[in-house]
Amino acid sequence: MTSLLDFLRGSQGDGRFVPPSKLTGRLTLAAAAAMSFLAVFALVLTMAAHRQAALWGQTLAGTATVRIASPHEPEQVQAALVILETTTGVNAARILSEDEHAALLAPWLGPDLPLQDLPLPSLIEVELSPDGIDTLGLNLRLQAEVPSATFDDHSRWRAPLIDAAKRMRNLGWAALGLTFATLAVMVALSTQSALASNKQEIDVLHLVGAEDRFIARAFVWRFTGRAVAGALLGTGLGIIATLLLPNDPAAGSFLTALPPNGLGWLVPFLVVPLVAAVAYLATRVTVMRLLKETTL
Amino acid sequence: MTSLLDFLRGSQGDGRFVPPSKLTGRLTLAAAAAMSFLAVFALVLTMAAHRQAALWGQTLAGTATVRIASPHEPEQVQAALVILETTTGVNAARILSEDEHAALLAPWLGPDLPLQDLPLPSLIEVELSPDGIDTLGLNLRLQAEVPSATFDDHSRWRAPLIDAAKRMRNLGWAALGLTFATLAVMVALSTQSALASNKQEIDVLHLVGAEDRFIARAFVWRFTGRAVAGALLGTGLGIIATLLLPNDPAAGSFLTALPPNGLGWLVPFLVVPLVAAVAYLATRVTVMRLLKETTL
Amino acid sequence: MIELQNVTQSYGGSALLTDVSVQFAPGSFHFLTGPSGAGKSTLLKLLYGELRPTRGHVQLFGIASTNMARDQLARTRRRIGVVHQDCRFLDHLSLAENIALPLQIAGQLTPADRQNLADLLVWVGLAHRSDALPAELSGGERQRAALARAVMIDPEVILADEPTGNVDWEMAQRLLQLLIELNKMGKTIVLATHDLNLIRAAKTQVEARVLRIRDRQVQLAGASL
Amino acid sequence: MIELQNVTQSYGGSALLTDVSVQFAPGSFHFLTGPSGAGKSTLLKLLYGELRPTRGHVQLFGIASTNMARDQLARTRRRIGVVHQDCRFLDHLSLAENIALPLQIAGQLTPADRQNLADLLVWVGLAHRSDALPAELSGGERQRAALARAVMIDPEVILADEPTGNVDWEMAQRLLQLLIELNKMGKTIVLATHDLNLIRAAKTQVEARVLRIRDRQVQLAGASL
Ligand SMILES: Nc1ncnc2c1ncn2[C@@H]1O[C@H](COP(=O)(O)OP(=O)(O)OP(=O)(O)O)[C@@H](O)[C@H]1O
Ligand SMILES: Nc1ncnc2c1ncn2[C@@H]1O[C@H](COP(=O)(O)OP(=O)(O)OP(=O)(O)O)[C@@H](O)[C@H]1O
Ligand SMILES: [Mg+2]
Ligand SMILES: [Mg+2]
Repeated sequence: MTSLLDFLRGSQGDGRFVPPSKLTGRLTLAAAAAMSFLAVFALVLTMAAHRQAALWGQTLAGTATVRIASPHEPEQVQAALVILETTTGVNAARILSEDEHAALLAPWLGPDLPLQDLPLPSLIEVELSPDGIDTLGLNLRLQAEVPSATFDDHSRWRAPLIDAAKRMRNLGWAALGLTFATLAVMVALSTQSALASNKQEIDVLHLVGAEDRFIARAFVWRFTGRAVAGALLGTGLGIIATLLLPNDPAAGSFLTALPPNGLGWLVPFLVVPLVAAVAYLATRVTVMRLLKETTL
Repeated sequence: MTSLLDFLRGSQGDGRFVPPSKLTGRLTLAAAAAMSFLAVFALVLTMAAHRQAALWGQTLAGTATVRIASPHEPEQVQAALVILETTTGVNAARILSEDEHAALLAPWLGPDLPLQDLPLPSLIEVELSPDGIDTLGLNLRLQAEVPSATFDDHSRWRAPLIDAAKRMRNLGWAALGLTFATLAVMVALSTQSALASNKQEIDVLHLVGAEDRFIARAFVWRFTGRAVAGALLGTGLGIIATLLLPNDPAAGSFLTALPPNGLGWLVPFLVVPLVAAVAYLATRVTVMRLLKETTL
Repeated sequence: MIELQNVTQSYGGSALLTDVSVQFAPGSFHFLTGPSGAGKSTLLKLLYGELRPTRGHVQLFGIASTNMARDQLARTRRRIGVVHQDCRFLDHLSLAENIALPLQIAGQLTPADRQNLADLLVWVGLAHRSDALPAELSGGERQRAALARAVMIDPEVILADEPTGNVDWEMAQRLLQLLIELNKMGKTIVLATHDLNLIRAAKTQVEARVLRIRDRQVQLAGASL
Repeated sequence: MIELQNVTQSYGGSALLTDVSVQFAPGSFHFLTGPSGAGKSTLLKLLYGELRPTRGHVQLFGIASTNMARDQLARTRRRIGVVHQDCRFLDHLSLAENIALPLQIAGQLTPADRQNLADLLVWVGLAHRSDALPAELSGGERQRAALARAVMIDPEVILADEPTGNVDWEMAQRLLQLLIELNKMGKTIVLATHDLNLIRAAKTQVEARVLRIRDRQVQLAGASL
């Protein structure tokens, strides 16, 4: 623990030759924290969008219907069932019971309609595997053996939601990409600028015989430490904010919970090594540039 | 134009006493630009979420159905129509034609069903005003005068999408709030830190007889100018990024276009005065604090 | 004009100056001397208000510096030209601009001011460097520039802290000549220096008093010089 | 040891030094003088590699500075103690830490080093200020601290740029004494100064050569001093 604190304070290595946080130094910490916070938030939302898209895709893409127009011909229904069961991509197929049928039609027909008296088509509910199904092949086979059967994969209903889910996912990635790009830019810039305000110290160290490596090491550790501290702070706050997000969508609703689940919780912590890497590179490049600038 | 450029360069007023952009000075510009970019993006997405939510709400909340279970009783249907037409909150009511009825039922019954032979209920499509409707009152009146009529506002279908839309809107606001908060923090911090690296200049000015007001003005203009330039840059980039977003959802789909429409385009520009205000305040407060710190 | 009344000054630890009272009358010429670290710069800082006395009062043109608001102090500084021991400039402005800075802050540069500036640069031997940035000047050139800046605003009092420490003897005499001329025009001069030769040279031309800081007191040095 | 071979040096404009050749032999004691702005600091910067000559060569311990990589130059600096005209320190470290800085960079501080440090601080009269931050030092104290830092690494060559400009005559002699002792121990000393009295005082104790920069040349000053 002490050595971690030492590391964060930069006292490891040659950190004591680096002036302690000035106003400009605190900027690195604050920038890393603020940007990590946003990044965690964007990450959590993108993950939720992904799960949401998956949920919508599953719920809707997972089922299809086969309608057999000629009523009261059980052998046709059976033939269709056999075909379905031998089709790759079909997990299960099941004839809809009359009650289920009635429930489906209730909004349009009312609950009291005597369905048994109607020449209603039979419906088979098909559960699809996530790998998809060869719709064309299935249609051809059905047409050959059960001409009165129609396969309906609900795509007409599914399309807009699938679209919405896809777009949500894409926007999530775009926002995430932008946030991370801004994160990298801000951490790099704030590190650079904090470092630039230590130009005098760099010059003095060089004048009294410090090699470039020595100077770079002293500053790189200190600034990377500050950025990591900021990233930890920001990530922590981001996770707290995530926990405050609505967590319990109504059971059976179309919405997933927003916070990640299980191992998903580990993903936001990826922000920390990212920030560390950006800060490390930014410091190194800037120190080296500042050193090259001095003719001394 | 020249005076705008002058303003941005800060040469207006007493800006020439402020050193030109050092590495730390450019930070203000870059931070303002990066954060404005993110803010514009968040703003555009939130606006789109709002329109999306409105669209979903409208499409689904705008219609309801009255089902009259006793078929072939036109006077009942007429009575229901009269009631609907005198109900506040109802924009229009219209008996569904047989073709429309058939289209509605096709997925479950097949296109070939002889509907006229069926004892189907009559359906009245009701267009609701956005102000909502007193569902309980309407139900009571219908029950009294047309007992076989049932009012169905589709809420069972609507709920999850309304939920999703509401959540999207809320998340949009949350993300927007966070982005703006980070924007303010980053602009304030980077301005502060850039300013802190000008401490020597502030001291010199004070030593040769400049009053606090004079010094503050010189720096405030310069730094506000830099932040505004950054905000303009970032907003411009953000708007370009917005234009690159998918613009044309399939006609009739559930999705709105992402970029704002009409006057909505003006909203992202609100980021600029916001950044200006934050930079102005941050510079003023920091200069004054730095001035107070010097005993000189 | 400027007066120390029972001033005690300490930086936290033991006092550097104890119960010091000195008066700098209008038109007087004072040298300030004493070993390094005795408190010469500290005394000068009290005289232009960079420091406020720990105890006692420093009257600047009749007002105690302790009672002055910051802006009032800033305006008072326009009547006092100061040469700091570490000459600080605005590093992004040229030498000429830096020298004109106090005037610019107080108002506008008149053509007469520009002529004065040119003459002054010639006198201190910096005419050929007038476009150089402060960082490009030699140590002695910086000191001369600082003196020029202090003189430029036509102040009533000139406080110079070791203004000849980095220049050769000839140039030092030239700078002294400038200060003596200004003193003859009625300006009050206080000059902190280690250079006893300079003090001797001045004494032949002007009635100068030599103050020595010793044992936390300011004493008038007698004929020993 | 250090040698200028046909060095011409200019800062963009006209040359400050033209075709200068000087040798600084091991154990020699050189004074460097000349009017302010002549190029004394420039010459010293050439000698420790802060500047590289526009034309010609500067040999540092047998290697031309133009051929040295930055890190090699940094290591060479550990053999050269420099007192800069504007004494720069690490403002967040105490005076004692600043003086020990070059040693710490080169390796570890031995107990002997600590004793040397304490003795040195007493000699330059800064023992009571050893915990002060550089910003809290007087002008003369900074110069003495810079000299102490230059001496601390036990260098083969000591280059001092106007190390007595801000100290009183007594202290100046004390500092000169320190340099003379070091010279007697075999160290090469180059001291830029305007103070002819200091040069005269040294000449009574040590065989010093006086170099004068005039007309862009480095000349050996004769008996005129
Ligand atoms: N970086 C620079 N760029 C341009 N000119 C410079 C630069 N550094 C020094 N000079 C000029 O070169 C000349 C010599 O400077 P240098 O510092 O060597 O003088 P010096 O002999 O040490 O003078 P002093 O006794 O005043 O310290 C001066 O006129 C100075 O203005
Ligand atoms: N800000 C400060 N904090 C603490 N001590 C200080 C501060 N400024 C000066 N001192 C100490 O006060 C003493 C007097 O400093 P001052 O600068 O007045 O000396 P001086 O007479 O001008 O010396 P010099 O001739 O070397 O310039 C010194 O010992 C110095 O270390
Ligand atoms: Mg002093
Ligand atoms: Mg010099």
